[in-house]
Amino acid sequence: MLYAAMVAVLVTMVLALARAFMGPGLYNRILAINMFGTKTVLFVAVLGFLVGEPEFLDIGLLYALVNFVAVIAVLRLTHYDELLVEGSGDESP
Amino acid sequence: MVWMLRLTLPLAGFWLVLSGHYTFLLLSLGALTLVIVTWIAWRTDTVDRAGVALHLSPRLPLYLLWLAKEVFLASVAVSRQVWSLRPALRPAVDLTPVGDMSELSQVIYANSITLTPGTLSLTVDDNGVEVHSLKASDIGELQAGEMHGRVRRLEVR
Amino acid sequence: MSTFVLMNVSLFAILIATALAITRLRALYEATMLTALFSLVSASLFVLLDAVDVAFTEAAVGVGISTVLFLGVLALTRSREAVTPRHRLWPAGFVVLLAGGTLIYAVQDLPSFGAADTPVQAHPVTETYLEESQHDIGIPNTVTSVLASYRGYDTLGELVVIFTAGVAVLMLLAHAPRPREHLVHRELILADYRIVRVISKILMPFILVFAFYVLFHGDYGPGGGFQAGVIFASGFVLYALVFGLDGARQVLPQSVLLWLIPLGVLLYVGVGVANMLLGGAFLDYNSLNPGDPEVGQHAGILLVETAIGITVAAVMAAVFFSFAGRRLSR
Amino acid sequence: MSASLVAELVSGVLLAAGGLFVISGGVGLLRFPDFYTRIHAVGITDSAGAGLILLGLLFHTTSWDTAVRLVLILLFMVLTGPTATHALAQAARRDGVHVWREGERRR
Repeated sequence: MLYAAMVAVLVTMVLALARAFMGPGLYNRILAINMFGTKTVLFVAVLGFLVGEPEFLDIGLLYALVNFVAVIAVLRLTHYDELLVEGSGDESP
Repeated sequence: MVWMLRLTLPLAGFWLVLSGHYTFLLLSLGALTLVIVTWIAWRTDTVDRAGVALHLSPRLPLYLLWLAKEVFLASVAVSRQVWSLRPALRPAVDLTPVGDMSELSQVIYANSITLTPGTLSLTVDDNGVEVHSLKASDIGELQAGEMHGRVRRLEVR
Repeated sequence: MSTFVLMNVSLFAILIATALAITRLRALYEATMLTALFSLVSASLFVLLDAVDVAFTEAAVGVGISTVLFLGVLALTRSREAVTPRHRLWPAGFVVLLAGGTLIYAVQDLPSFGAADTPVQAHPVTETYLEESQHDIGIPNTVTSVLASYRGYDTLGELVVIFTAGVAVLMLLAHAPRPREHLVHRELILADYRIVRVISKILMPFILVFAFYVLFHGDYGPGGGFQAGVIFASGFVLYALVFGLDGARQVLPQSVLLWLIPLGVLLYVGVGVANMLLGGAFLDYNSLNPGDPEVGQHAGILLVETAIGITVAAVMAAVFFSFAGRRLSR
Repeated sequence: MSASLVAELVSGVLLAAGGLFVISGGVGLLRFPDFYTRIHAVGITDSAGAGLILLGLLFHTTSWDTAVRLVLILLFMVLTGPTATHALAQAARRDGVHVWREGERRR
């Protein structure tokens, strides 16, 4: 069953990737990539059991924490575009 | 003092279960870690005055079990939508009241809503939680207040 | 075909698809998000190849810090790639084809995947590290013994590289002009987002404790100073993102950060000098405790890893502050 | 039946169910018509799928260290997962990302 779970996770990674490529727009992409991140946690966890080295779970734990920081960073830092366009004249086409 | 215990005890537990090496050296390094992190957290508290503390209610595990059940049922429902040939999606957006909950309870409530597939919290303020759902009856269920009541009961100590 | 080959192949396919998508996208925020995804995939690959420490670093650096720094840079410039006129694509295309062709030609010389008779596997030094490190140094994670003890010089060099890079960035960007007031009004103030604020506040101390755990348990599992420094910095960056740069600066003043940057390097060199004063060679930790070299090694590695952690964390945080400080004022 | 066999069985069932939810969410992410409805699909993988798989692994192990890490990962995911999606949804809402209603064209 570990293999089945692994296959499920890999397939879902590909599906998330498809959504990340298609978009449309920033939010759909962030959503897909966020989901890809949680799938990576599962991938690493299941892989640790397949290989028989559960120390891998430290990496999973790290992902679970760091992925959150990345998503928050995107939300916080992606709101400058329009500012440049409206606010100053230094944006040349 | 109470504040410090509330913060440090979970952190100490976190370190102890992670570490797994209970030698004198690593335990003292752990103590050092706790001192540094508690100090930083104390400094952040004086800066942002968010006043957030982990109130670990003894009822929390029971609530999580109930939530797990809800999540499972909701997941089955949404999965059926995913696999049905013509998904019957009737998204709705509406407000569900929070009443006079503490801030932490509001957060637990809103996150529980998001965690349950089929409902998603959009905005949270003192008026209530704006919920997006796949079908209007889900919001009706929230407005009926079972989850709200259970979160409320987490506050009572 | 075995399952592992299949998993390798599918992950590589995902990796290549991601890389191609990154080159195709003109919207740079989206491209940056995909580089984060690229890091996730390559870290999974490293896990699959049993390079746990590398995977750990890739996860911490690629997702935690470099995405944040990229976004910080984009916030300073504009976020759409300029369209290159077609006639200028030809020379670039030629160079790319030439370089790519050379690489593909060179690939023929690489050992095949998983081959056991490669120089890396066959060289006696590998055997030495794997077999004798238990006796020489006495810690379970050989990667840490190689990194911090056998090849302590290299690691010192790497630390100095980070130090230099950090100083260079700070010299360029530290004196930030204040953001113009009218530009700030549409900014996303996450401190107004009740849930994000509460959860980040709860999470931040745990990230910091996890960073220290990674630092002090590098002897036993994946981890060490570099990873710990990055994780610590990303925990701090989370705070700055949510509660604003000024808040983060009040918690950990810029001047303290600037002192911490050289402190780590000095501590590292200091350990080496102490070794020399005690009669050993530079970075020969055995001299710390001649009676029981294992204890000396252990102490030396711990000190050196701590030194790395201090400098890396301070550099990452300071670099983020100086990038973000040009725009993020609250 | 021995206890370990029961644990194996439980673990297998949980893993299979988790895998099913994970895939359902992935398919939903592609099939659902707009950003907000897709979040619900992601919700299935992130809460039910991840939870069941991690629980399945929990029944698969006998080591205390491993079990602790699995529980911690689960806890952190419960804490961060909904927070991240909520923040996304709120930011999208603020940016005026349109809420799809029944009968509209998918976007």
